[in-house]
Amino acid sequence: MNFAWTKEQHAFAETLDALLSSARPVAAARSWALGERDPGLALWRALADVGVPALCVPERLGGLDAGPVEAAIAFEKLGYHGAPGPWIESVAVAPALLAGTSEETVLTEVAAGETLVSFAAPPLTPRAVDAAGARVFFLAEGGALHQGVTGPLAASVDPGRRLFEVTPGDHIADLADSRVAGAFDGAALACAAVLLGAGERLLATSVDYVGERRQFGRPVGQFQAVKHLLADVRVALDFARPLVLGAAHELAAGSPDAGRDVSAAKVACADAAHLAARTALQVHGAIAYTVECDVSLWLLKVRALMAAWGTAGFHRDRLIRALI
Amino acid sequence: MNFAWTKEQHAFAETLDALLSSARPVAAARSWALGERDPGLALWRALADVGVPALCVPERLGGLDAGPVEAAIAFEKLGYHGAPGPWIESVAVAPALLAGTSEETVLTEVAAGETLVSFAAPPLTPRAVDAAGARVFFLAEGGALHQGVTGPLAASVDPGRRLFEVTPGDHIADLADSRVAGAFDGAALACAAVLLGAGERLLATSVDYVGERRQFGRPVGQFQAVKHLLADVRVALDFARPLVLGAAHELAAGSPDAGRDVSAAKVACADAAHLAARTALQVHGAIAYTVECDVSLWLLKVRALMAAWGTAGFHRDRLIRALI
Amino acid sequence: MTPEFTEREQAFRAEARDWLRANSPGRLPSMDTPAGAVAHREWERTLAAGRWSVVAWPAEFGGRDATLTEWVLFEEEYYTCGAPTRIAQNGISLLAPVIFEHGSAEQRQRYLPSMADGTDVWAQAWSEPEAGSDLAAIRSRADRDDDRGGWVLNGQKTWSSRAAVADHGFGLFRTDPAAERHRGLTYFLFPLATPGITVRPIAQLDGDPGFAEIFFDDVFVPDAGVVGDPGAGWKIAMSTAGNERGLSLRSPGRFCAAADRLLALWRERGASSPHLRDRVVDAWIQAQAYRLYTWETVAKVEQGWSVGAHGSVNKLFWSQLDVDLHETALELLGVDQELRGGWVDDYLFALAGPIYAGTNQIQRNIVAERILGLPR
Amino acid sequence: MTPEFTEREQAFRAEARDWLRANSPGRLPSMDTPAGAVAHREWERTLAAGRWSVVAWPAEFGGRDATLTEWVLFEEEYYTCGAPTRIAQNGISLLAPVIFEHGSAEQRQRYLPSMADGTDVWAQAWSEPEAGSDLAAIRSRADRDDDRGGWVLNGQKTWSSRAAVADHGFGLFRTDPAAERHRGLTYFLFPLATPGITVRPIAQLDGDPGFAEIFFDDVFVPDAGVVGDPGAGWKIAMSTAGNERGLSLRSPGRFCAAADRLLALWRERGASSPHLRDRVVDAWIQAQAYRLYTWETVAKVEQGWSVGAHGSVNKLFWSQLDVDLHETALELLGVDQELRGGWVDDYLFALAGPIYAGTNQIQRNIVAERILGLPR
Repeated sequence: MNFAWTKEQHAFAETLDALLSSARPVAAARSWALGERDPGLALWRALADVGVPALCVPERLGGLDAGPVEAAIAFEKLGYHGAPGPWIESVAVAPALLAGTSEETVLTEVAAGETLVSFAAPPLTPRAVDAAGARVFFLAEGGALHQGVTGPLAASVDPGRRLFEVTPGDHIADLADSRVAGAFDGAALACAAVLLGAGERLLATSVDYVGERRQFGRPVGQFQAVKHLLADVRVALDFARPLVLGAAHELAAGSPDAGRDVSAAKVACADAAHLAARTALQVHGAIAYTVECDVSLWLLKVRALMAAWGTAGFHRDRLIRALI
Repeated sequence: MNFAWTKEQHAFAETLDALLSSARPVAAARSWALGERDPGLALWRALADVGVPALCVPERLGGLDAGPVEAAIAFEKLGYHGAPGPWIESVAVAPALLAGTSEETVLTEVAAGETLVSFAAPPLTPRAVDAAGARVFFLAEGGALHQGVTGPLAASVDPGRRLFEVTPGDHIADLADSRVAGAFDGAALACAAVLLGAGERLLATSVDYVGERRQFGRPVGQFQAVKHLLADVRVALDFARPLVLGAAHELAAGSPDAGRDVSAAKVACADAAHLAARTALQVHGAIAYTVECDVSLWLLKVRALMAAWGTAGFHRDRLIRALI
Repeated sequence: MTPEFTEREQAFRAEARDWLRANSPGRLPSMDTPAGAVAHREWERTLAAGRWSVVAWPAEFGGRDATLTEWVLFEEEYYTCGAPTRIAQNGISLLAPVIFEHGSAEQRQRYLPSMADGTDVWAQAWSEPEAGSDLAAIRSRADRDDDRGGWVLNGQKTWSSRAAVADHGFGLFRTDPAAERHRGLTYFLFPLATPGITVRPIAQLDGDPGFAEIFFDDVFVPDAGVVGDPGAGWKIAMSTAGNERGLSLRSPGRFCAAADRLLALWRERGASSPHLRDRVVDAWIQAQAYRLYTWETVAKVEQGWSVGAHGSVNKLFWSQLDVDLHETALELLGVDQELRGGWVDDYLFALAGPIYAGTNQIQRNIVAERILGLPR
Repeated sequence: MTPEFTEREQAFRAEARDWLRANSPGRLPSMDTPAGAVAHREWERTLAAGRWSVVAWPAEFGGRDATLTEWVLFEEEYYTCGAPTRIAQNGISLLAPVIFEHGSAEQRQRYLPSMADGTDVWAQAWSEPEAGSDLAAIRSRADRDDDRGGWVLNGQKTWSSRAAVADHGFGLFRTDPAAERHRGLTYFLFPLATPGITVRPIAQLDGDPGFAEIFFDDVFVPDAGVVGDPGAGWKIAMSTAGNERGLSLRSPGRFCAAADRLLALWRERGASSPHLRDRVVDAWIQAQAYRLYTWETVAKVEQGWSVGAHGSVNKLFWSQLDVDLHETALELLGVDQELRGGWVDDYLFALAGPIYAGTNQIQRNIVAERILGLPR
């Protein structure tokens, strides 16, 4: 039995942490929200150098053909560091939907970090994130894959998520249900992992802040009420993480339970990240309510991702159907 | 505008507090749970001397013909002090269902404190509490009122609530829907008030205990976590109380909104009392988990009354129907 | 509908309702944007022209001498009809009670009428970078200048709501550095255009500059700008913090209107979300509880009761209710819950509730110590 | 089904499952009643006869030298098949690790085999009336008696689970009254039949005497009843409190089995309670999370990781999960939720979770200070 990251997986996570810590992702994210993409694209290329966008691309198209476990590690780190851009769509969704179609060469560009990809897939993903500057596709209900025609911007609660209306263009392929389901599960699990990382970041930042911030003559973190709020966040995150790992294993094995387990992971990570966000705001006070405080980036990101690739209502509904 | 207890109502509440504080209701409740009724019946007669069982009985039958507001005050105090017996059934339900029927003279005995009354009214009240030693009635769906035939005891989570199976005996009357509904609302509101009183008692006992109990060299009540738990109980109870008063006014006025507002009061009082109970257990620790600690009486009473005269599910369902 | 009102109260309510329905412009652009500020000031002028701006004030200052009951009725009607948020709110609810109770006759004449008609918008200057929840840790100071007959202010204030659009500020400064914490603070009023004052707007979660930092660099304020005695500032500020006007922090009408909007959303989308039923019902119950609690408080205040620390009970309840209600609405919106607009913007606003005007941790301390009597 | 197991592990699991299905008597009367205690001891004998009583112990003492993974697999199967609660639990999970690590060879031979086959049931004697959460405040003392070669115990212990039916007790007593709090405590073992010991059973919420007070009045315990060095009791007790056996406090199999029962109840009654869907789903998610968290912990422990303070994270989670799951079941039962029987009894048991073995307040302090590193 081995149900923990391997040494190689730990090393991969550490590589990403080191790279992202030194690459100023917050500055890139702030620029990205204003439509200035250059710092974000530079970050994207740096991550391509360590293989992130190639993770799920088949080897024959220049990818690493790694599995959902490695992808989940990468997405947690992207969430922790707040890297901007359509990572879920390019890394998790594109390989699952495009391989074997007339557009599969796009994946070679994705693996090289040269092309960003985005999708609209109504009803659960009605708009495409970061569609401007990306190759956009449209997946209709029933599995018909089209080129995507980018429409106007729709304002998200997270200014870092630049959402666009998309309409279908040229038809590309009709995809099997199982394939569409697998792509959705990969995206939902990636989203869960990003939320987990964002929750970890919010907790880490909160712990740092309350250790330094003094009120009433002592660090705020010495007050028992603050301690207990943060302890509950630690608990929620610790018990969300193994659900991500478990669902990734199921997905890798093509298990019939994969959809159910991805839903459990998405629900638990969204709840834990939301608790982390609300608690971060509470223990920071007004400072975290400002745009200039970096905490606000993760607060708004979490709120937006809670509904991305399946709301809590959708995933709980899917779970109860699977369970009864 | 006047939306608070009048001077007379305050005086009534104080009378009940004084009487109940000196009448050892806890000892009576402990005996009652073992089937020893004498101390409980003595308490019942003492409360009859100040008019409690006569509150809702018509004047022509020897009652006080007071309204739901006075009844709610009495029930809160009965809940606070933990008086045992079928108070809701005798004081709130019996006058509403028996007046004008061939059994209405029972109400004169109720008003005098000589007779206890209990009801089974399936599906929401399938068993009659304290049926042994009481006049028992059975109200079928559709409004047919029968004599009740008492069957075997069913163990409640609250040993102080001695529940009995009941089957219908002789037919007494067919009651109008509005009358049945009014009786149910009176019972549900009485139950809400008992829960409110129980919640207040649990809070008061907890505050006393944490002020005295010392751990780590100081009173437990000095720990911020304990303070905050108890503060939240204070908030919940403070905002449940006006819902009881408001529903009592609606019920007194025969308002079409009365049922909806009774449901709101029952839901809020059950939630607040439940929070008070869980918190009392948490701040007392193991001592409150023992039968010999008086806190356990209210813990178990609250758990049982949460489902009596309409579960939370029933009342929230009735609310949403009324609201849309 | 409980509670019952007198004929006079009902007539007052009807008059307010009719006027508001005829005159309210509905939702305006955010008051923290330049265009929104203009529109909100315009609305204050309209309110004042109809004598609905400060109903509880004496007629002499633009009010109607309304009773507490009438004032709460007005607020219910105000929110029910969806009238705009009040740009004059800080002045009316936080400063005016202080001026009425501790100000000079001259200060009342000088400041109140222009506050009532929206000519002068006020911003509070309480918190400092190192004095948030711990307000008594204020360091900004005012030094005596006998030659000019006044004081020289230096320091920095922050989280000052409306400061980006306001004309005047009010706040506490330390006039006796030797005195301990709560002592030695003085209550000042000052135009934000005074030389030496710099206002730096701060963008909130929604992107609008809802509050600002205010920097004081040798700012001269004459004695006429001091409320009450020098050194008595803390006592003055606290004397009105917990009075019945503490009710005004959040009118019940606001939550009842929001609960009604939530029910409307439920009617539209609830069929596909039966699992949200309890949260919708509970939002309505809580809004109703808040309304009735307010009326109970009004009745008790009219019987002579003092709100005091119970303002903290109140704040804990409405701030949690506000967040819960809006989160439920977002869930009902499904995939659209991330789009800016009515519900999301109101949600972002609600998020400030548990932290502003004393975090909910501080409020729980107050409830535990001053109401429950737990040991400090 | 993740995680994946080796063939050897799968074979172990299959053998355990087959044996348990063939031998488990299912739910027995409460072990805190006289009849229930007899039935539970009988079951321990059956377990021991099949060598399933202490699978992780060395074969020498009745075990199977099972790996940590195998032990957790056994626990999963144990709860899945609905086998009885373990009357030997206190001894096996709290005392045995101490005897293995700090006991003498003689103590191991004397106490472990009779613990493994249910002959001797053990009760812990930790808490005292004034030392609950603050365990280091223990006052019960042991005075040296050189003449008899042992110690004389006096004082009072409380909340001693199983003491009403047990044969032996183990606990800490103060042997050096001058030493500070954690120092000067010694770890003792003693038969409850020793002259001077009085056990007073205490009825729990469910009416059964699940714990007891133990009074010590000049109770003589020979040196052979001391574990480790005199004065080292605290360190000994703590050295095993956070080790991997801390996992055993609540097996994941227990919650997975309860979640499955909840789903069965949902299938039966859920149609009329759509509003409870989320709570049912969340109970299942949490049970699943607990199971996977346990496997993650097992994997990390086998990689050399130490559980330490993370036992507190674990306890916070399962104790809350247990209460939530059972409250959801009660809601599903509708009007029958007040009737004693399976769900209500299990609910009353679950209510002890957040207070026993260190209240959840204490656990949160530990998580905040020892894991998050917040200042004391």
